[in-house]
Amino acid sequence: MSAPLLYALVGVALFCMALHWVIACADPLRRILAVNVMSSGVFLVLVALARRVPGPSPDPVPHAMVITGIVVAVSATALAIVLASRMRSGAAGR
Amino acid sequence: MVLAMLRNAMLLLVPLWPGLLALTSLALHGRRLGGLLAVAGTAPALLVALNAGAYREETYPWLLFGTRLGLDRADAVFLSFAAIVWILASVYALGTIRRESGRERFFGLFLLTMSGNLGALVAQDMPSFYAFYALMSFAAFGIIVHELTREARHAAKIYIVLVVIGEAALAAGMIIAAGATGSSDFLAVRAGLEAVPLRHFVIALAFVGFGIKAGVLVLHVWLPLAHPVAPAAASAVLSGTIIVTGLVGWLRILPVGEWALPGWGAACIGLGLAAAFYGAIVGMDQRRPKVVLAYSSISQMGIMTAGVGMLLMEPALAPALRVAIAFFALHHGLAKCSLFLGAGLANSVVHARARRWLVTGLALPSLALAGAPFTSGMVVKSAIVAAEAQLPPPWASALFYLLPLTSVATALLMARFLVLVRGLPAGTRPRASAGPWLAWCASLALVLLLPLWLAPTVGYAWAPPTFVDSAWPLGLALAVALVAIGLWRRAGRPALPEIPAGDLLLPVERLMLRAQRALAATAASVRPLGERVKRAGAAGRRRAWALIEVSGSAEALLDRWRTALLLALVLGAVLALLAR
Amino acid sequence: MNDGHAKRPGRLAATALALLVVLVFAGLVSAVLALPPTAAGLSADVGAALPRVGTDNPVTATLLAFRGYDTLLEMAVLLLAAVAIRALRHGRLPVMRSGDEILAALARVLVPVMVLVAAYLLAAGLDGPGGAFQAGAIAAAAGVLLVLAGRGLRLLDDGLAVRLGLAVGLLGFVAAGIAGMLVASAFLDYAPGRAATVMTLLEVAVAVSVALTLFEMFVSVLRCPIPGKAADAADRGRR
Amino acid sequence: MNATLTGPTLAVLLIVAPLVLAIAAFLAPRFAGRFGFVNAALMPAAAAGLLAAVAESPLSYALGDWGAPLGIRLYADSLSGILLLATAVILACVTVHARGYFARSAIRSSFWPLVLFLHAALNGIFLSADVFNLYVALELLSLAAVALVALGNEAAAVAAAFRYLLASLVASLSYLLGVSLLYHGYGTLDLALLAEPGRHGAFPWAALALMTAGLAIKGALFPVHFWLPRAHAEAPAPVSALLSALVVKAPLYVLLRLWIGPFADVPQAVGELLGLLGCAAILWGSVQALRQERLKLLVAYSTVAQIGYLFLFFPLARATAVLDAVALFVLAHALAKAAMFLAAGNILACLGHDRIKELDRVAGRLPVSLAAFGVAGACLMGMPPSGNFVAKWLLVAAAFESGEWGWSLVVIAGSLLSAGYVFRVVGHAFTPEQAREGGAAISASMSVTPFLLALLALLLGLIAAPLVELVDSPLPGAATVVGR
Repeated sequence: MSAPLLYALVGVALFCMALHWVIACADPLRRILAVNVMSSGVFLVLVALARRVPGPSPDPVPHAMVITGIVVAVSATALAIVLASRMRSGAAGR
Repeated sequence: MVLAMLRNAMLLLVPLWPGLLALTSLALHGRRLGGLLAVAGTAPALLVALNAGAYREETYPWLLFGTRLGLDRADAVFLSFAAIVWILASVYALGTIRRESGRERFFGLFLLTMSGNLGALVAQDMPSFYAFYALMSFAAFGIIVHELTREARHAAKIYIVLVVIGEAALAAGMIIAAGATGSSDFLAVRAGLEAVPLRHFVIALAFVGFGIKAGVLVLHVWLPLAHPVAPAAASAVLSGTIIVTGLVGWLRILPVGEWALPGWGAACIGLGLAAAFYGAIVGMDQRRPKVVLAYSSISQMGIMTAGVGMLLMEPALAPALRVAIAFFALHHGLAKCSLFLGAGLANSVVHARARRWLVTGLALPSLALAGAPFTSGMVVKSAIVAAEAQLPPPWASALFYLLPLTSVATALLMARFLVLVRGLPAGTRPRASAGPWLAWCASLALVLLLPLWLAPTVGYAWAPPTFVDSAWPLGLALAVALVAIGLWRRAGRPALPEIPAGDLLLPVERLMLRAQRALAATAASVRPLGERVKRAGAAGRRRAWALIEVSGSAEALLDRWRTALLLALVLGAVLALLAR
Repeated sequence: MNDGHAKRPGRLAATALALLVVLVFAGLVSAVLALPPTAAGLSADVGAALPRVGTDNPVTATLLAFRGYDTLLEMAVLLLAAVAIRALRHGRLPVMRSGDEILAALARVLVPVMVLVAAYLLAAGLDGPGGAFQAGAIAAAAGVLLVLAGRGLRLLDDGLAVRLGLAVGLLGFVAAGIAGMLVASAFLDYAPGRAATVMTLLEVAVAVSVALTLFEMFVSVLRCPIPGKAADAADRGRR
Repeated sequence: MNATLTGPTLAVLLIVAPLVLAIAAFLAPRFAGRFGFVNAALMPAAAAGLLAAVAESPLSYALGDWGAPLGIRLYADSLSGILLLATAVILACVTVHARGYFARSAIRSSFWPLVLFLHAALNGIFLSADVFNLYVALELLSLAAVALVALGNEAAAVAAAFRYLLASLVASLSYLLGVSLLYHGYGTLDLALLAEPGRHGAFPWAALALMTAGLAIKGALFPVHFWLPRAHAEAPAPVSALLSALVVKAPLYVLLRLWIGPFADVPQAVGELLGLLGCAAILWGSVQALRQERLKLLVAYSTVAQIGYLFLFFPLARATAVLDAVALFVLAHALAKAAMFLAAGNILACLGHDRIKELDRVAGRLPVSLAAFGVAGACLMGMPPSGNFVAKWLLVAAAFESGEWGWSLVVIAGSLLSAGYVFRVVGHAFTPEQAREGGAAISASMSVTPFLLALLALLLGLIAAPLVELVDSPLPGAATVVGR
């Protein structure tokens, strides 16, 4: 098995572990973290497989996709944390 | 060119104009104009009906799936009397619907019902017919429930449940017919249905769907509930033209005159005759005049159902019998309109002399319904009798004996009605204004004059033997009545068992309630779902929802994050396995 | 019907979940293994088009030119998140003074270095490894450090300048897009001679937006109490 | 201007104008509402113009002049045109309503930029021809929608928003993993290139499962509709209207595009499965709607049911009329559901609660809103001449054409059930005890907008013929013109 495939499989494993985590955990923060690990898994798959190019430098398009994806994921995470903390303060206020 | 465009627009205005007026009426919050608008609503229909020959067919390709409006000879009859009934009822309503009871809402819905009714009568393709028919059915809910009493709401609820079932059946039937024949045009569907494998299913759906309006036995239960609670003007249009629209629906979609359906024909004749007698017998046991009239409608629609059955059995009868049925509907609609308006006036009659005049006036349409000599009833019944001889053997003779007996039953029923009206307590309502009386007198005049116009149109010759034919049932009825009263007196005037209005419905309702309780009890024994049901049952108020409540706990399970995502995983896995 | 009241998921459910996840994993592994062992992807197309945009970094070229529209939408996501967070956090941010001398000293040393690194990454991004996002992230980190050390509080202002800074990335892309339509042949088409200039400007705009937004997000989250157990019931319950 | 020039200009305008206005609303919060109104005035015209431009032949526009596979294409045919127009019209109505609804609310300054971002995201999705770009646009949409739900500001709204966000993130990541498999398998992200038959040897079944499951969660297909009812019910009414009318349709649109594009040759069984789930959604959603005690939850569950109809597309995908049916259905449901939620919002604003049992108190005070609810409900039932009626008719015709008429029975059963829950609400117009005092006042613009939407939904069927012709003319999957 080639290295890109191996890394991709690691990415898939990350994705699946985090998926299990996100389903099984009840804690909001842990769910947010799990979703983040899931996205890391996807990004790893994207980047690892970009190395299957015959030449020396990898395929740049998945890299660009990952950068875009990271920014999107960061935005979503920030919103999720703000919401989670609102939930807590909302619950405390009642 | 201009004339053609005008004709094209005119036909569309038949339903559109009352629809627009309905919106105007709703917008004219609290003004008196609503009733006048209702009278004006029929104008295009009248104009079209008067010159029916010019409006054979117009097409509107931009509307729905390509709408086709038009009139054949029978439709012209239907449209003209519908317009007349609507005018009479509007004038009557103008003087009787009170402001505090939500007049603008009544007239708005009244006009919408009118729009749907008149539209259905001119629609020649399935989508637009269905559209107008549904508009009529749903808007009629509002005029039935108008008084907002508990009774009115119950009646309207039963009505709307049946309407929804009927609409679903119709939609299913029409869509299947359209899908299978590849056309949404009634003409093409009637012709193409023969080759459709599901044709009996389509016919059954159409029979049930329209049968609810036409008051076919078992589906008739809403009529005796709705008529006594609706305002008289609403009852007049319900019985005068709306239930007839069901009949029109049958004539549109059933392959009458195209190919023979002996089984369905026999069923229709059987059910129709059964309804004719059942309605009369149950009706005679009623205590309220308007309920009696409702049962009379069921009985009369039974005769028309039998007529449709004859058409289904023997297509060759089509041209003559179709028109005869249309005229029967016309005669019945006018007479019933007149009867309901008169019965509504009974409430505002205080003096005994006026009461006598009222009963005398009501005797005229009653006699017409019973088919007495020189009335429209005699003319139309003779036209149907002329057709029955051409039926295959057992049916011809059966009808020969049974049809006159329906006249006997009708005569007895109408006598009961007149007795009840005479016995009503003195009026409580303030005197009605002139409008309602005017409308009623006009309806009487029309009933009186109708035979003069009918006779030449259906080819009836004023021959003495027919007078005898139509007179003897009345005599027989009189004899039966005298004998029955004599027997009753001799037995010491025992109290007769009372059949409640809505006859079949009550045992059904009771049965359903019991079934629900049983189901709830069964469900309650199954934990944990049972907990919810028990609570719902204990609260006692949401029994009808008990079963639906059970689904609530399943939804609560689906609502959990863990369950839902687990299911998402399953979904993904199954998708992958199937796609592989 | 509240998870909080319900028992922990039964063993059956847990086993089912584990089995399903393993099944999904197996499926995904077989899907990845079924991919061709070598694939050029779009690297050849990117290589061929690089001269037209005047940069040697294929990732930057892809981000800003070939798939510039993705980046435009991404800037929109970033700005949207900032707007949403501003709407949802409670009022103005408090002034945070840690008073920690060590942190303050560290900030004094590190912040200039971080700014320098950010600037370098930004400049290098056009030709080699680096780019606006990396630069923005480091600049944001510098800001966070400043705030933790009790300085740089003007960055927390809700002034027009800060809002402009948050929006400048998206604005830059929109402007470049429209200019492309007017001057060149399509939306986001940078005129051949000026491509390098346009992309440099875009890099700067994106870096500013990324830095400010990440900074804003971080301090918003920092200000928020870390969600804990109390929130569980509110999330899972049916109220 | 000729068609080749107007098409791209309008497409770009549809995406860029809401973005620019969103920035403006963010920079100048005091005028935010005005920017919303500018958008409401501009977008319907632009969308109508685009629809006219693409009626003849679809538009394919290479952004940055790169062309597929290197660059990103915008693509619009009449299906996208119709959806863009629907979005613009409904958003315009909601804008008018929202101005009254949020008149005295502190959140109005954040509502406007968020809603403008939402509009841009919707337009971006309806115009995109690139699977990764669709991912970014879907995320923009989700985040905007989540933030808008959270504006409801009560604990319940925030909790619903959080769950909505997490569900939609999990779904997005599933979709994105599918996208990465597609890209690494076929070396392109362009919808049309992915659909080219020679491109794939083995069928991309894993990508199909990942993307379909992700989009099914986002589209709230039964049984993974768990996030929808509360998110849609707890959001402020104008937001609920947008979510139910438009936002849930976007992932379905993407799924549709995949189905007539890259996944066109999937085994029939997959379509059957989705169709069966659609049927289950129709029945389940309707039954749940029947048992709700709060009006907005009832409407939300009705959305769960109505989404089911759209999934009947998949088993019937090979029939000719089914795309028309679905396009019309999306449009009709969007109009009717927006009307229902806005009307429910008026009732809620007037009464301070939306318990169905106590609606008789509102019947006399809000006749127009209740009428709007009734008319919209009649549309959902499939009463003619509504668009739903024509759509259901076409759907059943398609079922017959494919020889699978069993689907039509569910269509009809769904109509019956919807009649049940609509009458639970509308029946209150006919109850006698009507208190005519009390409650907050509802402005004229707030009562008229839902009625207008309901009327549009009702009259949609009247112009169904030209609409259907429009969808028919270019066959979307087949006619994808690839830019340079």
